[in-house]
Amino acid sequence: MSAVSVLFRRELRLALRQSADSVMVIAFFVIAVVLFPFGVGPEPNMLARIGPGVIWVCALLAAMLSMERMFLGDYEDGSLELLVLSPVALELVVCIKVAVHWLTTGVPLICAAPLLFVMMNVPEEIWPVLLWSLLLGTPVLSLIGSVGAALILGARRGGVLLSLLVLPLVIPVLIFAAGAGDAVLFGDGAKANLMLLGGILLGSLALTPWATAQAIREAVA
Amino acid sequence: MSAVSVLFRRELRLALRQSADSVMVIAFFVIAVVLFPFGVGPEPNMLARIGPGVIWVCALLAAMLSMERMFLGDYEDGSLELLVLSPVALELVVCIKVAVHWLTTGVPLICAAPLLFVMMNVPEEIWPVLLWSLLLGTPVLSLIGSVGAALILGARRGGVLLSLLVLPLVIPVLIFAAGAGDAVLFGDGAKANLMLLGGILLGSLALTPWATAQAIREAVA
Amino acid sequence: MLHYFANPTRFQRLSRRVEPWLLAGMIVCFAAGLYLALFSSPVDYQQGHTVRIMYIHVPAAWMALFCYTAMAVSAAVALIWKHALADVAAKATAPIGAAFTFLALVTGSLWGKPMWGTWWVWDARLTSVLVLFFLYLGYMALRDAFDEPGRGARASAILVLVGFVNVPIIKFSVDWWNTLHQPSSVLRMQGPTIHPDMLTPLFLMAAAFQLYYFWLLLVRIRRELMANRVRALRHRQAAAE
Amino acid sequence: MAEFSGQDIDCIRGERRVLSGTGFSLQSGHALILRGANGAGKSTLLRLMAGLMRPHGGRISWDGTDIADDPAEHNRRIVYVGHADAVKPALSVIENASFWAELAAGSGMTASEALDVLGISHLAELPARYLSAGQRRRVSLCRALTSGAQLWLLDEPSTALDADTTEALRKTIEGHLASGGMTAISTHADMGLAAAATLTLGPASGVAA
Amino acid sequence: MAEFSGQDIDCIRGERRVLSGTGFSLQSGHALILRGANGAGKSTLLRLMAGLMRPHGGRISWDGTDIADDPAEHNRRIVYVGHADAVKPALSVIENASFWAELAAGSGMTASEALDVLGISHLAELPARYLSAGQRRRVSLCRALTSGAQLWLLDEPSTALDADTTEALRKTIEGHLASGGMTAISTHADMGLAAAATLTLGPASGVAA
Ligand code: HEM
Ligand SMILES: Nc1ncnc2c1ncn2[C@@H]1O[C@H](COP(=O)(O)OP(=O)(O)OP(=O)(O)O)[C@@H](O)[C@H]1O
Ligand SMILES: Nc1ncnc2c1ncn2[C@@H]1O[C@H](COP(=O)(O)OP(=O)(O)OP(=O)(O)O)[C@@H](O)[C@H]1O
Ligand SMILES: [Mg+2]
Ligand SMILES: [Mg+2]
Repeated sequence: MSAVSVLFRRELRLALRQSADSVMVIAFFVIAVVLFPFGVGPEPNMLARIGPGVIWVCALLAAMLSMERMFLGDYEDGSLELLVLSPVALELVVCIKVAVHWLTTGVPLICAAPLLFVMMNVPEEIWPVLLWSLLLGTPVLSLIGSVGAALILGARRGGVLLSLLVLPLVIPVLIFAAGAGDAVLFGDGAKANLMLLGGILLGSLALTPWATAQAIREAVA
Repeated sequence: MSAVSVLFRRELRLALRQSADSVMVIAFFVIAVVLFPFGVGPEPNMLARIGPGVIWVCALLAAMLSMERMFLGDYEDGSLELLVLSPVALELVVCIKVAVHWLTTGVPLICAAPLLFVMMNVPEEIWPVLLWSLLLGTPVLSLIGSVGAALILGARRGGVLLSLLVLPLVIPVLIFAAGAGDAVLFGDGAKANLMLLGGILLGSLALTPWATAQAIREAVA
Repeated sequence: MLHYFANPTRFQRLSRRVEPWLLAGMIVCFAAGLYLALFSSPVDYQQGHTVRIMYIHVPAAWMALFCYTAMAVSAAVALIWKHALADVAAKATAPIGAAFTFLALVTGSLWGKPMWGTWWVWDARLTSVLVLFFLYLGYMALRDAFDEPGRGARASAILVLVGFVNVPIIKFSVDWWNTLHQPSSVLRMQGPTIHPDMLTPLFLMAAAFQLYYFWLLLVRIRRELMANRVRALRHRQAAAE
Repeated sequence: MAEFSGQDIDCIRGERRVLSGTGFSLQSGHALILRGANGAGKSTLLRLMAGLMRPHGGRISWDGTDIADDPAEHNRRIVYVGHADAVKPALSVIENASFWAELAAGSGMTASEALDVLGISHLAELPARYLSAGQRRRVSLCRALTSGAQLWLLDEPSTALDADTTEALRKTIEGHLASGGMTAISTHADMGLAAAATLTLGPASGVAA
Repeated sequence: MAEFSGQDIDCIRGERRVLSGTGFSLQSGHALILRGANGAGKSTLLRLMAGLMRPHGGRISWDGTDIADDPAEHNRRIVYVGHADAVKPALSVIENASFWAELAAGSGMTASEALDVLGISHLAELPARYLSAGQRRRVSLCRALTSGAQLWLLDEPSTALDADTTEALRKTIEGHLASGGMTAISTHADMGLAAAATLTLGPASGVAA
């Protein structure tokens, strides 16, 4: 059977069996969002106002938390250098790992989002746009995150360093994604924002795997 | 020289050597907070309104990120079981580790806070109260976090599970701490909130080390 | 006393004898309670028929708190006296409690729509119940995050005890932060303040929920003990090989 | 003249019985060599001796009193060197070694003396990150030398060590025994210690005296 | 009749010169044993041979062409078993073994055959988390058996293995050589392979032919 599918099934099995399990990611996402009403107080219209932004920021942080382990486990137990030595192209390995990461974190986040829309009583008319923005945005998080996750290999206390490297890179995503909601509310449609998000997605799809693969080669040398 | 000071200096050295953790915690804290204006839009008075809450939530998440590693490194390389076997009482070891964690994450957070007050233009009159709340609250985060960090040792899913365990427990801290600011603004002073925070601090100081030590004993058995 | 029931076989015999009675009592209470609640209890002058949600919501909410308390107690017993049965009880209680909490949340928000015009408000009690729900989830997640069952048991027991601080917060949140939600009007020092025609069905439903809990608990514990016995057998085989 | 002994020890790990009815006894000045196939239970027995785990059956006692009665006391008597070398990559070799030495605050040799004995004093200032497998192993062995503990529990100590270092280690252990210490060592390659009883573990664990 | 060789290899790790002017040459059917004190550079040389690192001086070539020219091609020729056993605690033994087997998609034996050869087929369904040191080591050695690669690079393969398993491993390697394979093995305990040249590394690395 093809090496790709072998790798894919292994990654998926590992993701579901050990590392940041999807249920956990949702839980963190929800809890993090829930923290804000505690922090900023419960007025509904204010929550509605900040809702999309908060939800997006928390989605970002949730993805971040699970990102650190994307390569760390394989690096520490020596699997990563063996994957580098494997006949499969490293770029392909990276793509598979990113895909699995998105499936096990991004997708659950998207599924959990509507619940949070209710809790932060986000106006119904912008729900679809926000969901679209998540659908286009979360893969970008996984892609850009993979670069960071590869760069921190070896550096201890990865988690925080990772956030440092990745957060600035994903700020544009955040702006366009969270902006999409307002765009709808204030008349001018969100098409532009979503187009831009799509563009970013394609761009990072084209670039990040190479950067990540290179970073990994450096790490195991 | 006393075992305590030996242990303390070692922990501190490790914390500081491992690629300047504290710097990174601050950086994450700052970046996470800075994300909000992007996420929710830049109106000054809105920011001022949500400022304290956002700052506190981000402080909490920043502390969380650095929490998982509190015992993980020692657990994986076998140091933890040796510390259990060491003549020093395990509760004491825990206290030292927590203290170092607070010194290397909590204190930097507090130092960075004023900068963020300016960014989120938080009204000056509540700065002192918020700083006090951070001063009383962040140690609680480290203490409660230590329990979670010890509980997840050897668990299949690390960081995110930790958040799921710890975040619900620290919500009261968040309520009272972030509430302190409003309490001042809306006339009735923040004394009550700070007193409560102090109470929580003392309570967790008294209880958590035992819980953590017990969890560690279970982990290395 | 505790040690008397600790013996699994004795426990099994006992529980087999008790279960039918619990079941019967539950059915009776449900029948009576539901009848009174749905038909013979007065309609609230301002809430209309939605008030009937109360007969599910309130008992469910009480059970949510009760189950966590029960869990904490058995966890403590399990940790301190190394009580196998207590541990099993805690494990068996968790999902039931989570279910009740979820029920309270759902019925509550169903009730909230007509009453407060929204499914969800960030009211102290509502959110603290939500937190309680997360605590249940955390317990169950931690419990099965280990390969060695024993590890999960002890770790999660510690977690329950630490998390117990939340229960009083929920109970009294309404009095501490004045919020939309009802203050305690039944379980209070000064005695209940709501109409007896509502009180009777309420208590009947509460009793029904309680009985349901205990019945389910016994059943689940027995199943767990069976599983443990099977495991023990496997050990002996492993030793024999 | 202390005596360390265990009677019909049972141990279950991960749902599976690892030790059943194992026993041993060890007097000061003597060594106990644990042999047995992979998975026979050597490391498990050493962890039990160290008090890291409690046996599910039987008892382990020092001079007749169960070690579980006073763990703190037992901790002062023993030093345990397991498969996992507690070496911090971020700390230098000497920092790694002296931390455990000072923590134990025992009557053993100083950290730098231990480095000398194990022939890595020239690496003292090097970050442990840069060590080779055997060099790491030596650093973790320093713990035994510096602890001054009476009972050394060594799990495959000669792993990854070259011939000269293995010899140096043997000499050190002999010295420890000569000065009235005792040791339990799990190994696959015989270290050729004098005054050593061998306990062979396996499906049917025997008893050594 | 392939030939794998290196000429005056220099390597610097962590600002320190580890290898200087080292050379070797290896024909199919032959084994190269790397000896040397701890820190002599055995693992480093093996990593260079695997292409994980590039030498700072000199060249490593297969049938005369530098392995750096076509890494993908070289990866198909070799299998590397290092100090770090890439064993996932969460996966069962058989899952661990068969993953690498299927990934290499080589002509080697199947995962379950390899488990048989190394005598851990009874643990196949066990999560690797529960393995003892030697059992883990055996799982990682499965990679070599299943890879079907021509050149086996083994870093202290017999670490933590009991006598029987070491013997089984020796036989397997002999078989690999007999079928025209080649291997480079770093070790401290002589494995007694026939057709083995020894390269002793050290402060002054020599040349073996
Ligand atoms: C998701 C939303 C809600 C949650 C999580 C919730 C939670 C709770 C809890 C925990 C209790 C038990 C209090 C105690 O034992 O002292 C309770 C009781 C009660 N709730 Fe709710 N509630 C919700 C919504 C509502 C709504 C919308 C109403 C109607 C306006 C309501 C009316 C009541 C009443 C009348 C009681 C009985 C109070 C007493 O007599 O003790 N609840 N609720
Ligand atoms: N953490 C664990 N959880 C569950 N079972 C374990 C664990 N560690 C080891 N085992 C099992 O216990 C048995 C004994 O393990 P142990 O490590 O004591 O063997 P050993 O004699 O040290 O073997 P080796 O020579 O390979 O070190 C093994 O069969 C192993 O499967
Ligand atoms: N990651 C690294 N970074 C820098 N220097 C290193 C690194 N790993 C090893 N070294 C140094 O390179 C030298 C050779 O290391 P190597 O691991 O090749 O030795 P070795 O022959 O395998 O020893 P051993 O028998 O202990 O495995 C050692 O002196 C070590 O200090
Ligand atoms: Mg062992
Ligand atoms: Mg080596």
